[in-house]
Amino acid sequence: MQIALDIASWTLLIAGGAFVFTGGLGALRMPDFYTRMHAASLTDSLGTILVLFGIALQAGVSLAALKLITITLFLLLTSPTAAYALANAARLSGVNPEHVVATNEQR
Amino acid sequence: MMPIIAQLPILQVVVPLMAAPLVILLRGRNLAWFATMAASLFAFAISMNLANRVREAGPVSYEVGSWPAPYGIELYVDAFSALLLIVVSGASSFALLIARNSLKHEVPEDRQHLFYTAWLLALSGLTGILVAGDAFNIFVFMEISSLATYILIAGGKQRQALTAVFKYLILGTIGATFYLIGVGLIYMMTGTLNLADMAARLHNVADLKPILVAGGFITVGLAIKAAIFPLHTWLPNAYTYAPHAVTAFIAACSTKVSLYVLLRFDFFVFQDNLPGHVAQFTAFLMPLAVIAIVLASLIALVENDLKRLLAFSSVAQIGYILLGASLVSVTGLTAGISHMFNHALAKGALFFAVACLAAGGARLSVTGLSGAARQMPLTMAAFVAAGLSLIGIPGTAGFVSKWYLVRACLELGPWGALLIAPVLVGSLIAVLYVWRVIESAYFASANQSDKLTEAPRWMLAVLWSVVGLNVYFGLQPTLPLELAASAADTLLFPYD
Amino acid sequence: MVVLFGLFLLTLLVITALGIVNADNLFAAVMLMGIFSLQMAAIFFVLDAADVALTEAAVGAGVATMLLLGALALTKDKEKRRRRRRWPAIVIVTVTTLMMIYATFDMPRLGDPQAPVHQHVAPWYLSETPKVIDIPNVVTAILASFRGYDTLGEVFVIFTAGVGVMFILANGSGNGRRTMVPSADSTGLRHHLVPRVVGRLLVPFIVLFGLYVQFHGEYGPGGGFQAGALISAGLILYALVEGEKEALRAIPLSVLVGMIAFGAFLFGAVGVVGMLFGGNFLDYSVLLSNPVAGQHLGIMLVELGVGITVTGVLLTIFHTIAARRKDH
Amino acid sequence: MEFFGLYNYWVFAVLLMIGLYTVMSKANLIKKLIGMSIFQSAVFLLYITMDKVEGGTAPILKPGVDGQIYSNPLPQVLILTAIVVGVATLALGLAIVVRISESYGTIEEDEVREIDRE
Repeated sequence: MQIALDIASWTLLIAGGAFVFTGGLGALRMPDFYTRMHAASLTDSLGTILVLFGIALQAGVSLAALKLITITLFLLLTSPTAAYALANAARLSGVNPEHVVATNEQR
Repeated sequence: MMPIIAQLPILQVVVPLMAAPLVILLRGRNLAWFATMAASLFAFAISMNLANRVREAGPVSYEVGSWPAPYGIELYVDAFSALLLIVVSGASSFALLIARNSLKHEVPEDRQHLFYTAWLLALSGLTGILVAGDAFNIFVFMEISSLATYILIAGGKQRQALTAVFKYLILGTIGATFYLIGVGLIYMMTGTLNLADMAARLHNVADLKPILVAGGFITVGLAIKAAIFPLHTWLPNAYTYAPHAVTAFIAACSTKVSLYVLLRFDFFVFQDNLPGHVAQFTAFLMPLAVIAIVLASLIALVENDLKRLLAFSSVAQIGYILLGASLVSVTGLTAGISHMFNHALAKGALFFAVACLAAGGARLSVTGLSGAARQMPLTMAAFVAAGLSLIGIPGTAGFVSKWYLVRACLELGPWGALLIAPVLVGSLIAVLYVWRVIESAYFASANQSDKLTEAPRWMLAVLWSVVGLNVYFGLQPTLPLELAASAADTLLFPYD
Repeated sequence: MVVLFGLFLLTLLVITALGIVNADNLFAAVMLMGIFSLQMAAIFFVLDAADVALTEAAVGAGVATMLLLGALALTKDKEKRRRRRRWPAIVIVTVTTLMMIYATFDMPRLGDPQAPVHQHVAPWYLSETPKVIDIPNVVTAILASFRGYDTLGEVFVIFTAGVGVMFILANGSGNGRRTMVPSADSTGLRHHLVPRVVGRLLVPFIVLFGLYVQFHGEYGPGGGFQAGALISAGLILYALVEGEKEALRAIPLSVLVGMIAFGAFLFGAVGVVGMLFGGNFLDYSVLLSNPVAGQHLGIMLVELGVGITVTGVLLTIFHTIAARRKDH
Repeated sequence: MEFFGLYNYWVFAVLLMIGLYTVMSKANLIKKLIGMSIFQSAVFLLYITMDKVEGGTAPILKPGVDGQIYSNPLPQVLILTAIVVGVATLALGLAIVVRISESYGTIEEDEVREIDRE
């Protein structure tokens, strides 16, 4: 039973790590603000939650696991909102996506 | 009920400290001023009482929270801190008397209660440093007094006050952080923060590298806070653009408290523990003191702005104090410490005179003062008397410490004679720049454009009482000299 | 294990610091400063300093970033790139760095149990706390009781910062008695629907967590400062989401100034009461008949005073900066 | 093993100097304040590196377990104070920078000096 738990948590941790890495890579490589922000928000929401679940499995049934679950819920609520607020603020302050599309054709 | 006498060291700090949250709530006409004045006078009474107890019963120590010394925080008041406690609380009380009138057109009415809260915090910060016997506690109260002093200086009317206080904030914080690094390195090697305990445990680690670097950091950090010569660049602007009452208060005591911490660390903690300690003083700090005396006085000579002139003269006077301390002899230290007291009196009186001149509408520059003596005879007469005390004319407070300084130099033999030169040159230049003001005020023709009126009677009374003190302590200097001598004794021979 | 973590995080820290120095866009520098503080908090946690990690995260990353952003909102956030002769700064910096590196060779290694720091004062604290104060978190015991005088000084440092910001930034126009009435358009993020809904949902939980940290200080990492930072962060989120007018209606400025004064006064008063009961200043054992219970009461009251003052000061600073924005 | 033991102190020295360099060479007043807070954060690192004991945990006493090694609590208490002092200085500095920016119109040190000289 313990081994199964360990394997599960390790797979979750590695998956979470992979998502965080791809998010970071995406934020670096994407051409303009919105695509980059999309990649970064991917890290926030999915990557962190997988890692947290992985650790919760490690901790087994205990107060620590409960705390980790509540942190995950908190993150589930806040990171998408933050991404939304950021995009909305960017949109209001005049960063418009059409402009970028045009330059792609010329390349 | 523990006898109140035993609680004096902590009351010295707690009274102004606890008054601050009350004063912030008082928005009445000058209710805030009365509360601040009461707290400052109470602190002055406590410091006089403490000085008597220290004179009779020797150093007083007090354990905060009744925890034994190296584990809890210990307060330690000896002759040196008692003397400076009198200087700090006295300067605060007199400057508050002047502030009552001079602040009317400098700080808007609706923010005066905040100004007086900051004043109380500065006072409790300075007294907190003086009674503290714990290295980290000194850092905490140093931060309180520095932050409060930045607020007081930022109260100045002109916009240059803001740039001046920003520079002072940056340099002051770097100085305090250097001090913190020095204390951290010593704590790393000795494991304790209590000054007495630290001095005892420093023997077996004294020659290790971190202790030497810690000594360097503490000396440089406190040199910035005490405006010792190359690191004094923040002082002229800070004194010039601060409100007049604030300039008088910080000129009289704030740099001297940092000098107190430097001397406390160098003599009490590093005394015979650090190899080559004497060399550190003579080789490193004495040349700085000599340059400070000569160069700062020369700059003061060519300065036109009156407050900036007095600010540079303060840098020179700090050079005198440091010169006295760097002779590492009982007379030298007595001269240095008593000069802290006497310079506070002389420079305080001068800045009070400046406040009176400003209240009378005079333009605060040497050229602007031309002919001011005819319209403001009493203020200018007090300015001249205070100037004499600054120069050190016999019969005034300034003379006493300069006389001891010369005697200390003579004790050093042939080398000492060489040191008398800068002392005399400094005093000579002081005569010149005070003369420049006198000449412009008394003999130059008054330009009809500005109509000067004599300063309000209340401010003149305070000004003349401080000038009177100058003369009194010139003729009858037993109190400061006795405290300075026993302070020098405890610093040089702390263990017997 | 600790060394490996430390190595990786510390190198990251230096890289972030270099990033901050070279960032021309001040907004980017402030964000990097937040990341710098969080890495600092991670390092502190790896080095077994749980309380300090919580404080560095809450106060260092949260409050400092909020202050910097507030200041940037009122000034320009572009730094002028210029060529300046930099060699004097570089010379001084390299000389001091070499002096520092020279000093590190006699220093005890990381985690060396024989280091003098662990021999003299620390063991006494670890052995005495269960007997005299009997609370699990030794850091809070030292902070509030053994070295309570330091913390009193610290509360008055925060108090001075509050007084300073109010004094320097209080707009001269209105007279101080009238609370600063924010102008009409202070509607916060009204038209941002999603953040408003989520914000309104989260604010109570943040404040609840802040209160938990406040009263949990004796048993685990926590205490007045962290709690103050958390509660004020929650209320500032409320102000951002609902708008200045609502926030000032919820906690008017006069109440905030009252909180600042009350918190600092409470801390001092506990000390003075100890003095009246015959002990020295800040001696909690005399507060109650049973000394250990007295210590508990003293520490709890003192931490409460700290929490109230820190919350009051941080909210006042935020409202002063926000009000300032409307006038200019 | 020599290198790892002292790495913390070297990072402390480097961060200290990055902060000092920023304060000295950057003209923007807010960048100076940021440099100053890096300078102060370096000192926190110096103190907290002292408190680690090999195999020790955070100084929260667990009643049951005895023979548990704890890290040194004292530097943590000192640094709690230092962090608050750092933020208080930052708040005051920023308030002054805001006033300077309003009365001078700029927060670049040399431009402010020019305006003063007129």
